[in-house]
Amino acid sequence: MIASILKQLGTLLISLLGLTVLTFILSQQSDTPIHPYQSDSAFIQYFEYIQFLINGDWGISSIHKRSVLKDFLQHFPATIELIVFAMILAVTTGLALGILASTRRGGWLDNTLMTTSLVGYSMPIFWWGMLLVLLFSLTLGWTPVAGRISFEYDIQPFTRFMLIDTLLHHNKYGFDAFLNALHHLILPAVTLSTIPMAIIARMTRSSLLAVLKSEYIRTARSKGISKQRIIWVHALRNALQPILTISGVQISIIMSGVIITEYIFAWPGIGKWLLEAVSRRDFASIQGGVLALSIIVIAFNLVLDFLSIYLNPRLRRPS
Amino acid sequence: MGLLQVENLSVDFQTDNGIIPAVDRAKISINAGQVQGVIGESGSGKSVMALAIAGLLSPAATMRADLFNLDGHDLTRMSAGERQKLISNNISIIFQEPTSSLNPSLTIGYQLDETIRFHSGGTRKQRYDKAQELLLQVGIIDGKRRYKEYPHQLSGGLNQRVMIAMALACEPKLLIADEPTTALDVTVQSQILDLLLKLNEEHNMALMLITHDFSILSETTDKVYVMYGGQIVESGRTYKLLSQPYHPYTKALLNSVPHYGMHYRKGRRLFNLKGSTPSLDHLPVGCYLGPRCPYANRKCVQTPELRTLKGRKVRCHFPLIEDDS
Amino acid sequence: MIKLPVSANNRAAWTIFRQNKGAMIGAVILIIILILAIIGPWISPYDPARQFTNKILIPPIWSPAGDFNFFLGTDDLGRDILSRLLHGARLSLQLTFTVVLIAALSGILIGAGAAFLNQTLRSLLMRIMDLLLSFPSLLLAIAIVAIIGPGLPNAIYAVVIVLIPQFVRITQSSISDELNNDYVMAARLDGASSLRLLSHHVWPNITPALTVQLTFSFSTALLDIAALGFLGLGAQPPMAEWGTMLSESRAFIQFAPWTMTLPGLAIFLTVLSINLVGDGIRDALDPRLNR
Amino acid sequence: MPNLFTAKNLTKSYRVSNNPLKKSQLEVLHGVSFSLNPGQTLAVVGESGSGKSTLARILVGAETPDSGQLFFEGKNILSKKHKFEWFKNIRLIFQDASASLNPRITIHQSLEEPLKNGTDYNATQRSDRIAEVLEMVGLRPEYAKRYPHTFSGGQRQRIGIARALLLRPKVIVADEPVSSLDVSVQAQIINLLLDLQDRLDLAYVFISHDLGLVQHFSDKVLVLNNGTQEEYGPVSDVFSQPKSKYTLELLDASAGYKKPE
Amino acid sequence: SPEDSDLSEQDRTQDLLVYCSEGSPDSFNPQLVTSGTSYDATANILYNQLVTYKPGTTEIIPSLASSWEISEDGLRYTFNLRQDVSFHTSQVFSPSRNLNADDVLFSFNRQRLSSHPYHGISGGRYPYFTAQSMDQLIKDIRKVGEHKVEFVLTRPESPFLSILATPFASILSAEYAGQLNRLRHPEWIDSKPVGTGPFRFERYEPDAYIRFKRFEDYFGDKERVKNLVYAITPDAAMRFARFSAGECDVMSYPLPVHLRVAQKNDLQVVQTPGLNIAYWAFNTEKPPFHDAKVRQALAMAVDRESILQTVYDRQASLATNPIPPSSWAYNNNVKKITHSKRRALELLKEAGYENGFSIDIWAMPIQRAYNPNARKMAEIIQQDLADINVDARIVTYEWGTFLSRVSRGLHHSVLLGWNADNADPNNFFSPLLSCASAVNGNNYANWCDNRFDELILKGRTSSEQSERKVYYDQAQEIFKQQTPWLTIAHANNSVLVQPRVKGFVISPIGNINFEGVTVGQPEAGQSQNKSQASHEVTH
Ligand SMILES: Nc1ncnc2c1ncn2[C@@H]1O[C@H](COP(=O)(O)OP(=O)(O)OP(=O)(O)O)[C@@H](O)[C@H]1O
Ligand SMILES: Nc1ncnc2c1ncn2[C@@H]1O[C@H](COP(=O)(O)OP(=O)(O)OP(=O)(O)O)[C@@H](O)[C@H]1O
Ligand SMILES: [Mg+2]
Ligand SMILES: [Mg+2]
Repeated sequence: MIASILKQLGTLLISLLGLTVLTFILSQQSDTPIHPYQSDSAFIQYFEYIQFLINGDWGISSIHKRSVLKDFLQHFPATIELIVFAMILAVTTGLALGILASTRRGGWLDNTLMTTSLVGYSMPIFWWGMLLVLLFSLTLGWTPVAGRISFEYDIQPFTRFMLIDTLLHHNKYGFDAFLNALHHLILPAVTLSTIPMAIIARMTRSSLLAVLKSEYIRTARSKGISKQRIIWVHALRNALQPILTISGVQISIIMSGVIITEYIFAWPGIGKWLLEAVSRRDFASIQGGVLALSIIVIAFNLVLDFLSIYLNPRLRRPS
Repeated sequence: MGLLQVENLSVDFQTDNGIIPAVDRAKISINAGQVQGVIGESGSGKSVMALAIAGLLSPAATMRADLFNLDGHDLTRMSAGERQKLISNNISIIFQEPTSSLNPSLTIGYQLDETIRFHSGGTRKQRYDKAQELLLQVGIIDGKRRYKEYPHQLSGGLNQRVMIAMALACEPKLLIADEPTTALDVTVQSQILDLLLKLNEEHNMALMLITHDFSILSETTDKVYVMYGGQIVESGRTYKLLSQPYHPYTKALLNSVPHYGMHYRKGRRLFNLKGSTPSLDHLPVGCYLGPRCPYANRKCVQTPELRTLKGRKVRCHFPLIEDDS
Repeated sequence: MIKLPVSANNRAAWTIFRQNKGAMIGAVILIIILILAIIGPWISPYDPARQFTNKILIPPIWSPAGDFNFFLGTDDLGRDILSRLLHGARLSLQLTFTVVLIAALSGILIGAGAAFLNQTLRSLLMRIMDLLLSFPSLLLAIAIVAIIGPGLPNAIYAVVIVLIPQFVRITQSSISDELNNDYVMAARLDGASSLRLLSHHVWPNITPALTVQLTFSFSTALLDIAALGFLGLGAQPPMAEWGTMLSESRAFIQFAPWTMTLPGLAIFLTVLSINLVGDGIRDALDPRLNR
Repeated sequence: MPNLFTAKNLTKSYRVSNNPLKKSQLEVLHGVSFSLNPGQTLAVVGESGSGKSTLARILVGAETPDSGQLFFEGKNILSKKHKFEWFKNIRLIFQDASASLNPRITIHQSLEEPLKNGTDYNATQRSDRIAEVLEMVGLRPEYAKRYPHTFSGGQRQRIGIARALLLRPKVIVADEPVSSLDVSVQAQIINLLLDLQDRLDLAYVFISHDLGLVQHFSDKVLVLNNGTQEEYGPVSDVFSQPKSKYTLELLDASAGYKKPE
Repeated sequence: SPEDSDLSEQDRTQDLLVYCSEGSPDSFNPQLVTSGTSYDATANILYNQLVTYKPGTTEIIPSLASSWEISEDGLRYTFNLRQDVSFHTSQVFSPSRNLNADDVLFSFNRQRLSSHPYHGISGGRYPYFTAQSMDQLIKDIRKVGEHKVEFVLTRPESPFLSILATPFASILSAEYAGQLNRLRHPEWIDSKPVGTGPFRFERYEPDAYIRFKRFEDYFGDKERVKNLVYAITPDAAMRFARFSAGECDVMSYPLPVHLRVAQKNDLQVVQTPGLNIAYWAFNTEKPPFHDAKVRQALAMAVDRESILQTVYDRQASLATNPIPPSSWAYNNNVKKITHSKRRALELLKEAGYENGFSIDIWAMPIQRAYNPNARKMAEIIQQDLADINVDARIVTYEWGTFLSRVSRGLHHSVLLGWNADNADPNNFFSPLLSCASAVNGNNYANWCDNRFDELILKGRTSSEQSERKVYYDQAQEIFKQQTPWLTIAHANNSVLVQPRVKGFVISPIGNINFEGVTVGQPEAGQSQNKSQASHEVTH
């Protein structure tokens, strides 16, 4: 256990080192230096840069003249809200489809689901998002085109999570604002969740099939345990472990996807902010955004590692 | 009174390379409290036969039987659900690899408790007590501690005991043990076998022991089935069958292993069958042993039937009876 | 006794592959796309940059307003979409090939080289690769493009850099898996040198894994290049790159949807067929995985 | 006249903890010694994990012991100054023949490897030698063109033996060469090994946990218990008058299962 | 917040106007920035200037100053301020007094005097003020009375009033500044704006929206909506999608193709010929463009009609002079450029370039009203040039880099444009074509013609319009002969407006103003579709 924690910490250090070197290089691209360095040597400047970062000074965006860290924190909740919602969608639907397919193995339902998931997996989401907008927003008018909420709801940003903020405005708008915000989330979330959903469905299916072949499932069957119980209690728990391990990959897929999704749906989150910064060559924001997003990815991976240690007793308590 | 009677049990596997007849017209009968053995080389269909009896075949398998009587019920006339219920109430099975037969992410206690709940129910407290009692019965003294542990924290021998405890929780009339000791160390092997025999006596639980080892069979069983290529080639009372095999294959099996304690001159060649075990998707015509058999002649291209000879069943055109007169 | 993979040789793998309906459909589509990409410049009706200023935004011929001279219609500059798609196919596939080739070569070299490193260095290298792997690919590409500026060559570097770690990882891990095998020890005991061990004994065994990785990085590379083009960070107009065409057509999504659907469909079909083939190859090479 | 192959006080330990702060060593072998002459068979027996395979790997040069000496025809082959070519003199037969054959290259290619590295034969000479050895182990020369998975377990083990014989070694270390085989095939391989010993005057180090086989096959026996050498001597002596308790237990357990009364 | 509770369910939508804007403001103080997007969100919404344009025209009318006098020599401007102008109340500020001369002094002196306590706040750079050399022009600003200020100039400057109508001349509150100084948050003056304008600032969510509320104590008396929202939507396609889905009432910078679709669909297109120019500048310092013949040849080679068609979708007029025809200084006698491949080839031959040459065309990377798609334009020009053996390569960079490189003269030729900040013709000539601007300014042709330079200087300092017209006419002739640019088009300024919105007017300068704009229920059948060169859509 201690060994694995040490290993994690080592990885973390290397990751942060590599990352800060990258963002340091990024920050050096700026025409106007984003931090007032004392030294001329790039090597020492790097350490000064780290010092600045630790002190919470991530620079001032060259265009909007705002603090990068503050800007990031302002945009971040929108992204998180989208990601969390999409992830919930992807995980629940993906798991359900995967389980369904694995129990109907080889049947038409299985084949249909797996073909669909391959289609979803191959979907260029920038196109997919546009198709969805074209169909549901512009042609059918079922969903809004962009934004997080209709403007007739004047929502004071307390948490900047629109779903929460709308609930805090409950006495003003009732649930209308909340539902409206949810309505705005649907299309972006569907777009973003498509690929992870497909991956999760496929993974669940194959992992579940592998587990269902294992000897301990045979043991469970010999005890006369019902099929449902075998799947939910005995198989799924073990089948989820490989799925959890690829969640690290998922988060990077999601992070890439969220940039595109925000761009398509004018979602005022980090991705759009970052793209804007790139197109305006606002290096202070670029380095800050890349740094912050990566730290989140790293943190997520770390949490994931601990989670899989927790879920897998073999890793938790080595014999 | 027969506990289990199976006649002409066949199991086929549907594979990409065609149909594999893993078990071919097997005939088995076990009485309550009896200990029987099945021996045969790897791939001869022992495990598949056991799984077929325990109703645990994978969906790729199709199973047929002319007669399948368990505890007085005719299973061939039952719906799948009823059959499964009856089987799981009467037959328990333990496998070669105890550690992989237990769910790695659930505690021993949970798995045991679940089994008890499904079979006898009871309150949580009652089930816990029952579990502790079972663990004690299979010789696990620190049951309280083990209850909370995961399979990977236990040694193979302990896991096998847990498997047995779980099997006992179902209070089966027949316990099938599929090579229960092969994966274990020599010293542990005998402990497990002792335990199984003890349980057989105490609970009057019939035992079907699948193994490679003649010495185990000779010590424990009343009756032995010898399998080759999915078929039972010889069966009969253990002592007689071992001391005087009728089937050339049984004889080869017995003679090809130098047994410790039988004094050989160093360098003496062992008796062996030429060639190797045929794979089930390319079985020879007629007698499956034919191409390897030193006694074979032209007649062996015809499929031999299971014959009854002096209280034994043999599937051979030229049983080795003449030798013993 | 370990059961050997059915596909220990390639003929068996091909047999399995051929039985896989999806994979065969994918292969057929892919081959058609490849052929179109190769002969595209000859069969395309017009120069992809040629502007028919009085034929702007003509819908494809199945629409009543279609024009038979422009099978798939025209874009906002009056350029023939079919011609642009055909040239785009060549461009996109060429780019993808280049990217994957460079990434695969360097990744495999680094991964194989890692086998000769000592334990500490190797695990350091692998940590770095893991870091790069866990990095969102688009974010990495954006960071790289931000440093070296937008444009096609830079986007290509970015995608290459994104892909390399995958190859390093898979090469390294399959090599180290293989090195644990008895037959490697057997070859070593036969007196084979390390280099010979890698090239003659390990290499043939890791090619299946690499092949699978190769096909999947094709789809990744294609998608990433298109995504960068779409975000305006990759190929720049008037290049007939699919992603760039898609992004140019966003403005017409409502009234000339074909300018958007067609390039997107091209990307999608290509990626789908590559993935179908990739799936098929994976199943054929490692039948234990998914059957 | 020195012995052909002598081991003195071999020890080996592995680092087992991957915790960088805590280094713990697992002693796998401590003080193993024996000697062997041409035509002789030394059996190594012991429970699982007692270090048998580790010893085998040391003997064939796949691993270096932490201390101890190994003499081959009087030379200390562990010392750096003799550039000892292990693979020409001491060969290993693997327990799992299928795992020791590269599934993606033909038998011919596999068998060519030692010839390429150990001789200056040209291609025809190599093919001839391969054919010769294949015949020696009872296989048809044209089998060389096939891939490993087209053979049965017994045939594969024969190929493994052929590979060991190619360079005309003097010592063959066989790590449980028959335990993965069907019983009826085991006997064939044992017989083959005995035949070869007679013909080529080979010395065997024969690792097994089947004492019946050991008794049948060997001249000397070395009993390993958790890496320590419990017993070493002629088979007849050790088996009839075991000195250590461990050996006795081992012998008891091997005598077959006895029903408790 | 308590003031929101007066919103009743029914009129919620009727009291809300959503404007899909093309970007985020860089600051809420127009003095600090130059981007039109920032001006649109501030100058006419939150603030007022001393004088302003009559809506939809270029005529100067009083605003904060009710009247003014100009001294004979044109060096002194005295403004009488309105007395009834109050500033916005915000969470941190409640004004205790109305607008007076101190506020005017504060607003200008902050930019003018580096010693001013607020000069260094928020970066201390006042790009417009500096670019127009206002510090050299304004000698002094004096408080003459509580509501009277006097500007003293160093030289006569006829466009001065027009200059004072531009966003940088917005008037901020001196009292607010004092208050913030006490709170030790002087920078809030630029991020939590307080002005006198028709709307007060409520909230800004970066990259998402800006919310304004009707300022009830506004001195003007035009109708206004209660809630004004700027929905920030940089992508034109997305903007149009939002607009057509009804998510916004007014859409800025529609693409030409959007206008066409909008007209088909009964949406209001509010349009006016813009005070702008799109041009293709030849870097006259780089051969072969030092030769006027080459420049003329290339100018003739380009089929501007087809640009007008494809790039502008006919929402623009062909340009002949650097200034648009709506300007009083426009010279109607300058001959139009004719597209002729033959003539172009001849000219090239005369200049000795019959075998052609290669150049690069730098295309600005962003969309502007005057040039909706420079890339596309470049692609068309590229094709045309190929016909006269000129091989053109299109170059583009991200906007900041692009501008800085073009300023350094790294280009052969560049596609750019200009949108006037004020209606005076000098706003075209001086910044774009003077010798001074070639050294340090927006003269990207790097063209310096002394005769031309002299003429425009005269035009700038003389105060008589008829006199000025003569100078400018001559200047335009010289421009025509020399062809430092190919003038391409004067684009119409346009916005899309939902039928339910009433009273929206667009100015030739392109400023957005929501004063007098109201929303009602869309009435079936009565939706207006007025467009095409109507200065104002009337109902
Ligand atoms: N799921 C399956 N699909 C296809 N063939 C199978 C399957 N399970 C078993 N078989 C085949 O059935 C035959 C009998 O296998 P079985 O496991 O019963 O042998 P066994 O006698 O138990 O051997 P061992 O001693 O190695 O356990 C084998 O040839 C095997 O390949
Ligand atoms: N590379 C290694 N690193 C660490 N420990 C090792 C390594 N190789 C072997 N061991 C340990 O050394 C001990 C002896 O292993 P070895 O394989 O020699 O036993 P064995 O007698 O051959 O057992 P078996 O009969 O199961 O083959 C075991 O406890 C094993 O875990
Ligand atoms: Mg079995
Ligand atoms: Mg071993």
